[in-house]
Amino acid sequence: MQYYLLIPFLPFAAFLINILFGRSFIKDKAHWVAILAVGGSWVVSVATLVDVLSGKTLNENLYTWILSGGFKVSVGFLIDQLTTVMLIVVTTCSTLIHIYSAGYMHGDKGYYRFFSYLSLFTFCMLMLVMANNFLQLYFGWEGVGLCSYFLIGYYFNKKSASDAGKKAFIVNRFGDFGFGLGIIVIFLTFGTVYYAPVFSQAGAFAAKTVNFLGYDVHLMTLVALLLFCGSIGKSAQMPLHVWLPDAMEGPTPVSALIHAATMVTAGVFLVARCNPIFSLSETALTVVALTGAITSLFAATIGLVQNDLKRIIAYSTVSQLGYMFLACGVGAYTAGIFHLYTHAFFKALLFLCAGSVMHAMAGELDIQKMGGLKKYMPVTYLTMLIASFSIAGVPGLAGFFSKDEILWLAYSSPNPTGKVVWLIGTFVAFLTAFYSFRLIFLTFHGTFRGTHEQEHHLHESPKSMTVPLMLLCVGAVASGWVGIPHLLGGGAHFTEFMKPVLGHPEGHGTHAEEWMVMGISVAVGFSGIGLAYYMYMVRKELPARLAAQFSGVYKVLFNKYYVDELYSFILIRPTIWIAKNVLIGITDAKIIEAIVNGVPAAIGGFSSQLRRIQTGRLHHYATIMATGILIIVAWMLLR
Amino acid sequence: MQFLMPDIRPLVPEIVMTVLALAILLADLVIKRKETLATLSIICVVLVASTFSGSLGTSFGGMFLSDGYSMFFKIVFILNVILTVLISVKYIGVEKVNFGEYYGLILFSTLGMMIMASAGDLIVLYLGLELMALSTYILAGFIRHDIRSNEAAIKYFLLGAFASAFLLYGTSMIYGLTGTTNLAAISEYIKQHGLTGNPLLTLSMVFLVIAFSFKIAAVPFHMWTPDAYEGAPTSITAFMSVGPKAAGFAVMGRVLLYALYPIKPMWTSVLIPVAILTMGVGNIVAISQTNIKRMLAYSSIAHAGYALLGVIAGTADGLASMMTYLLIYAFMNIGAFAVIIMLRSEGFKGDMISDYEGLWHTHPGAASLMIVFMFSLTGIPPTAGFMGKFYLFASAVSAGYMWLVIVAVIFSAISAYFYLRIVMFMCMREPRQTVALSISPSISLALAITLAGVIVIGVLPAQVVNLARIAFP
Amino acid sequence: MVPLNWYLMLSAAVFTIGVFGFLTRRNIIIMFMSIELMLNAVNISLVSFSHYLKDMRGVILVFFIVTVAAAEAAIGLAIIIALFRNKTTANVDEMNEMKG
Amino acid sequence: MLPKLFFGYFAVVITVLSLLVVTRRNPVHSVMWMLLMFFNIASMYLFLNAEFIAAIQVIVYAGAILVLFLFVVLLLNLREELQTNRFIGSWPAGLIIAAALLASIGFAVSSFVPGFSGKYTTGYIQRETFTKVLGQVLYTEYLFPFEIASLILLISIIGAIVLAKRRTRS
Amino acid sequence: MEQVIANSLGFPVLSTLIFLPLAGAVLLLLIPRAQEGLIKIVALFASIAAFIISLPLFTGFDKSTHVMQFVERHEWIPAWNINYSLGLDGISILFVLLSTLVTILCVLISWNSVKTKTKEFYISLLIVEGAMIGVFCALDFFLFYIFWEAMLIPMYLLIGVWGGPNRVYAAIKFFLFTLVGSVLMLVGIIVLYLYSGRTFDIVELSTRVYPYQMQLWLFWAFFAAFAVKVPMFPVHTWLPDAHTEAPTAGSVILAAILIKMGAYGFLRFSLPLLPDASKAMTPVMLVLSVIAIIYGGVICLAQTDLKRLIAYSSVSHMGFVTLGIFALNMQGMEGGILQMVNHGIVTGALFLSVGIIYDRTHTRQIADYGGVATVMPLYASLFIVFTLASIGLPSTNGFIGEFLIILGGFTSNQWAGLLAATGIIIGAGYMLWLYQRVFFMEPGPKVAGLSDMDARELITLLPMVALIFWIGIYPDTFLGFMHKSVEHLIERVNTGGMHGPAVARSIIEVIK
Repeated sequence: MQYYLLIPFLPFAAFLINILFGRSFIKDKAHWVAILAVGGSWVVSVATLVDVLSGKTLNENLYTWILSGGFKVSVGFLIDQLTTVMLIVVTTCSTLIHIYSAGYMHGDKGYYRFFSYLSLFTFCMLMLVMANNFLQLYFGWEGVGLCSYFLIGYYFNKKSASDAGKKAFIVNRFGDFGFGLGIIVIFLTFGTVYYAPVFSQAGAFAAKTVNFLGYDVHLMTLVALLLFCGSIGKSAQMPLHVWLPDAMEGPTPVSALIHAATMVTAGVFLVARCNPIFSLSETALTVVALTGAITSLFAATIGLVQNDLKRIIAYSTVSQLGYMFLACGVGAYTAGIFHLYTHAFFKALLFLCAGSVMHAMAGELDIQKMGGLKKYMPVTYLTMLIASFSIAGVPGLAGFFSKDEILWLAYSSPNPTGKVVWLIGTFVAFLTAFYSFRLIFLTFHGTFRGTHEQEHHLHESPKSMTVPLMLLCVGAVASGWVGIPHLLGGGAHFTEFMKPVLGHPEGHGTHAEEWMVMGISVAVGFSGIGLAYYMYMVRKELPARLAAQFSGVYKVLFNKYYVDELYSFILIRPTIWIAKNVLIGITDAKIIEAIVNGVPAAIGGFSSQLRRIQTGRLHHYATIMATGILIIVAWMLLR
Repeated sequence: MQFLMPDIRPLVPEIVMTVLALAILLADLVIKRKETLATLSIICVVLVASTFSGSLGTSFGGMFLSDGYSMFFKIVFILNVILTVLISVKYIGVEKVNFGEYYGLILFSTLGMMIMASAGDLIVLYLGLELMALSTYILAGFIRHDIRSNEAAIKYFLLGAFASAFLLYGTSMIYGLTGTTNLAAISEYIKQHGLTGNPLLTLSMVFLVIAFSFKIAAVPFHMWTPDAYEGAPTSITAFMSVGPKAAGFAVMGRVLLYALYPIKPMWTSVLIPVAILTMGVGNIVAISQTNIKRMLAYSSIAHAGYALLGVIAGTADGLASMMTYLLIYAFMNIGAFAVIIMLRSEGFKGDMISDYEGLWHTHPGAASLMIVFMFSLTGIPPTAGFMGKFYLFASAVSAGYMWLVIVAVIFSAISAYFYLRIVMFMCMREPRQTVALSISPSISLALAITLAGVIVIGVLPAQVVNLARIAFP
Repeated sequence: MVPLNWYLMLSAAVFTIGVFGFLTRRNIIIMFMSIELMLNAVNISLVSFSHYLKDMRGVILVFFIVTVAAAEAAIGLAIIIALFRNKTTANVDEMNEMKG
Repeated sequence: MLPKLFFGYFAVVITVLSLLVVTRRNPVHSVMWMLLMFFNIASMYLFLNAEFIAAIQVIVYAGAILVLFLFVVLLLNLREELQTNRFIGSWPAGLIIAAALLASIGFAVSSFVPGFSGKYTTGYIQRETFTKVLGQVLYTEYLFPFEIASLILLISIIGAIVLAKRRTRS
Repeated sequence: MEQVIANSLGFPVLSTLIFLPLAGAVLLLLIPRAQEGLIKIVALFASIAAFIISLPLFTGFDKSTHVMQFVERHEWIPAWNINYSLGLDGISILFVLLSTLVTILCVLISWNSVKTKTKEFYISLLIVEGAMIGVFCALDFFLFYIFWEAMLIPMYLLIGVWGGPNRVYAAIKFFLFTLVGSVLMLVGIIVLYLYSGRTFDIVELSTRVYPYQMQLWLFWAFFAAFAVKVPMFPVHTWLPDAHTEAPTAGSVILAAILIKMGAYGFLRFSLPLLPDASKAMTPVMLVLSVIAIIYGGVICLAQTDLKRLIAYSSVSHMGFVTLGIFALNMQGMEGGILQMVNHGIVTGALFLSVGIIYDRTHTRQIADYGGVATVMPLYASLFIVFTLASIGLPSTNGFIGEFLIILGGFTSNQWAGLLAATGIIIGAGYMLWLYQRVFFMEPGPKVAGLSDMDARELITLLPMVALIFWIGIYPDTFLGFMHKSVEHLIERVNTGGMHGPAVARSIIEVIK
């Protein structure tokens, strides 16, 4: 089953070819290279899936990467159920988005650059999910971060774009700081960083406490939380979520692939991957659950009032990611991954549709300036509508099944936080439905509110873009069907499939409760849609009134709770101020340099004083000589 | 009563020197081209040097000791003469003092040094010292028409006479206390009659040390040095900065480690503060100098301070290191003066540091040589200066003067500042006026010799070190 | 019989008087003469030493000292004369062309 | 008793004269006082039966050196010399230093212990006559220093000529 | 097992490496200064030849032992028992290779940028190379000191003559700073020499046992020299000036090789000779290192001068190195050594790159740049590689080094590891900000119409790129050299032991 190596290295090859020969030779043919490569690795992934379905898994090392004393780590690959799911998600989305981009980016001057980055990203993402040890995971982790840096800042002539890229990278570094320490602690605990031995031995350390920075802490909690720091950064959870909305500066396919379908879900993947560790720490799980819940609520509320097409979807992404963590937090890793898997499709779809809209609107993103687009771009409208239904949790669609499973498992989990997060989750489901359809209605319904030339320019996107939309749409509809719960007579195949890796939490609850939970979630979904319809189709003046009435709340929400401002106020500005005024201004200049230059200056001054003794007058010379003699004589005689 | 002829073999070099010096004085009357005299005097000293081998031994009942110690110093003196004469040839012409006596006096002064180095008796020591000193006074004032030269001479002379009065007083007291003037006998007597604590002996020791310190220009008896060095003809400055200094060290080593060794604690406790002061004042005052001759005067004071470490150490290694250092110092210092002299030409004094601005751009060769000498004076490897310093410091530490050595290295680090300043002026400033170098074959030869000395000793010091070590059993 | 120390005291006195003169007199020639005083002081002690120690070295040294003194005088005065040629003063404190 | 008296006389006179030498305003007077002082020293040498030294003290010192001084003194214009004050401004410093030096030397001298005594007893010298003895020692033991002394005189001549003789450079 | 392995290459490879550049310098001396072209060619060939000669070291090195290899030994100054002895072990070999490589690049990068006194420039450059190699090869403490100091002279000229506007100040500062440190080390060396019965042989010295008190004194004496060169926190201020004012080649040499000597000194002398003192002083060193990491990093955030920023980043990165070394465990120390090489490559490359653009714009102010990526895409793409390597992105060399260091540091002291890790965040901050300000956004007036790199410049940078990824992806090639030597060193440090108070007493006589 060696062919699995093709999965990551085909895209890598594509990257090399494009980056080296793109500018001079390949130019606008770049997409062929990329699409073929990624498509190839999709094919191989499917083949792998087949293998894994037939029960084959694989864990082997390629070569020793770092060896130093007791520390040994290889470049190695682990292919099991979890990996395969991720492979499918990544390669599928990647392939479709590559195709989409071929149309979307057509004629851009950095065409080859775009595709090489995209392929590089795919490579890194695949390395991430296929790693069999933490360090290689970290490699992919940082790699995808880098690619997102490149792709967010793709239009680097725009300051905002380059800012956003930088921001994304640095914010992630904060998370990775913890992640890295986590890896180190793991090594110091287990003496290795390979998954297999670590997870198998984890149980032995369940009760162990260690001294960390002078405090005795529960080892597994420590490890889990350190790793979770990484997830927080990568998956844009509170308080490190700030980079994701800005990341929308990147081209839309990028937002779709990286900031919706794949990269941002790596955090969830990490938690799921490390479930043996997380499961050993009640505290850690609670933290994960609450973080997820709060983030999803928080993001959803912001999403209510934004007007930027992509940012709304971005916040919904943040919120959905929170959902996944919520799931993991209550021990429902399967549900988390399931949601990850379905979410990938409908969220990517949403973004691509948004992209298609932008394409039509010539880059316009303000939904207040849109409206009534459905007659110009039916395909986009339809697909986006379906995606929104899916995210709103309309029964039968992908989103419904995953969301429902999460809510049910949260509700039924023994964990006391379960009920709390279930409540939050349900409420968020309502909000999600609301803002998703606010988006739909404002964009596609009603009358066009843009300028005339925009109106003339409106058109449906080319095939290369719409075809992927339709394909993803299929996903958005059907991807959930692999996980239909027993309650609805389904086989819950997904859960079964994942069991070997993620185990399965037994829901303590009656069918009645399960029905109730499902019912509530469906209800809130529809009520959300209804409310949106009421506010934006029936009483169009209502939103403005509300905004005016609760202007305080509105401002806070509209300005994303001022988190960015907070950071720049407590973190960035002080640091630079200190650097300028304390370190350079005082320590270096006033203290060290003062000494460094002061001593020679003092000596020099002393010198020019001392030389005045040499008056040139013979008598003074004689006197000094005689005095010297006298002093020496006296001293020698008196001692 | 019978008159027994003493064994004169040990004196052959001195005798040859005397005869040839007189011959040159006479030759001055017939020879009109004074350059010939220069050649002659070089031949003369080379002849003298050739007689060194096999002149080992003592004579006149221990008044005259011709041992490895004196031999090493004599080599330094001979070297000093050769280099001085080489750099003088063109220069004294420029200064319009192209008289034959110049060479004669240099030779006589050197003869005085040689006698000092070999003196085994305080009387001989005194006379040798006066012979050297008097000739040097004359040479210092050799440019009669230059007020600065006169002034240099008068200051040097009066203070020198003052100092030698103290030397005499000390000598007389020692004579009175021991009833002898023979160095070996003195130490014998002190040991036997337990004079070590005697205040009068201490006093006379102090007076002797003072006189020697004056010759080696140690603080606070250095006051004459800057003025004399600045005012004297540059070639003579070079001569003075090496010869009399070395001679002073020779007698100091001889007297303190032969005659007065029994009271070593006494004289070390005099010399240590003197050494620190010498290094300190020399290095620090040199920083703020504007005249390069004057700067080198202070630098030579500082170097006397370093060399004193060797005497203070008072071990065989100590003296050997002191001797090695003086030899090395001869090379690097006269080298520097050779470069200075090249800048002196009709109507251009060229002894201000500012005259060196951009020299590296106008005359790379000369400047590069200066750079080498400056770094050697600083003591940066792979130049000889470093080897010398290392040997001094090593022997001082092994004699147990760690802290003194730390002081010394700090000062030598400070000294880097003003030596680098010259380099900086030459390399990192733009030339202001175009300086015409007065290059002559003789001076080129001098530079070649000094450079070779600085580099070769810097890279392969083994031979020199051995020579110095065997010199002092 | 006069104790030797008396002679030594005398010589010390003369010596320091010489020192005093050298340190304080303006006139260069008198400074020079003070040095001669110091030499004479030394001579006194030397002569008395060799008298009391029944040894000739002292007087021998005196003999040489006198010789050297003569030579010194000749050279010193020559230098002074050379100086007068360029600068007619015997006041040493006016000789500070070089300082610092 | 008598020698003590004589010594006392010489001591007083010599000290006073030397003080006069260094304190007179007029250089000529100083020279004169010095002359007188040399005679006293010479005669004191006689009491230490060193008649030859006494002789050269008179002949060389008084006769040669002082005359030389006198010549030079007469070279400079005394008038100007008589206007300016004789001491430098800070003469008390010199006085203090000299006094302190005297004190310390005196202290040191007080601890004098004579070294070993040689064979030239007073009797022997009186028998052989001082000059002869001196000559013998000088030309046998001290031949070498004697030669050096001759060279010193030689260079002093050269030096005097080089520095003092008016000449057009060859 | 014998102490050393004699040179088996059939020719005295290390001597050749040291003296070939010097010979080149002499050859240059003979060429009339008019023929600049010829001078450059000769210099280039000399450096390339040195590099080629150094390759056999790479292949012929026996990784299975810690003892010195390629050893040459001749009597030099028998009177002082000083020998001319050279040799390499796993710690030093990489730096020799790095030196020979970097010199080539320096010659290339100066090709057009040095216009005045070309001849002297290349002479100085070659002398520096010889001295650098000597420092890393010397097995005799005295010889080491000779090379160590000898380097100052040409370096002083390189900075002072061909440097920027404030070059003189920088040059003198550099010289005096280093000299003051070195002379104190000299005293230390002398004491060591006398105590050990007059030997300078490093291999032998590092097997002796020295009394603890003496070790402490010597440690600080050596510290004075090494910490200044590294440079560690309180004595770092010469570096920004020197780096900023030096010509490109000078900065590259400084960054790539010269400041490594300090850390190398710690490894070669402080640790093996003074194991107990080093152990005792570890806390101090760790604190200083951490301060350097954060201090240097934060200061970079406020820099407006391109070279100055990179200079301060060197302070930060060298903080990592010292941290790793004084973690006193395998990971830390190997990480430290590797990081020395990495920093040499990366910062060297960064200075080369800065030189490339400085030749075009003649400004170092970051504010004057912006939008360079638009006009010089190739340059931009190489520069980002160096940037990423400098912020330690996995698959670049920086990651391997920094990860191992933090791992080691965390092992020996959790706070040290933790705080050091923050340095990585800060690093990302200032480097990416720098990159943004220089390369992104719309081209400014000074930048518009710049030509992209030419072949020569490309060739200068490519080796660095290759090395960055080589070390990043397959570091074993380089780590492999170190294992044995580092193991041995750590063992020495741990079993240093302070036996024999008797000796301790005797040393008191030696010192005071």
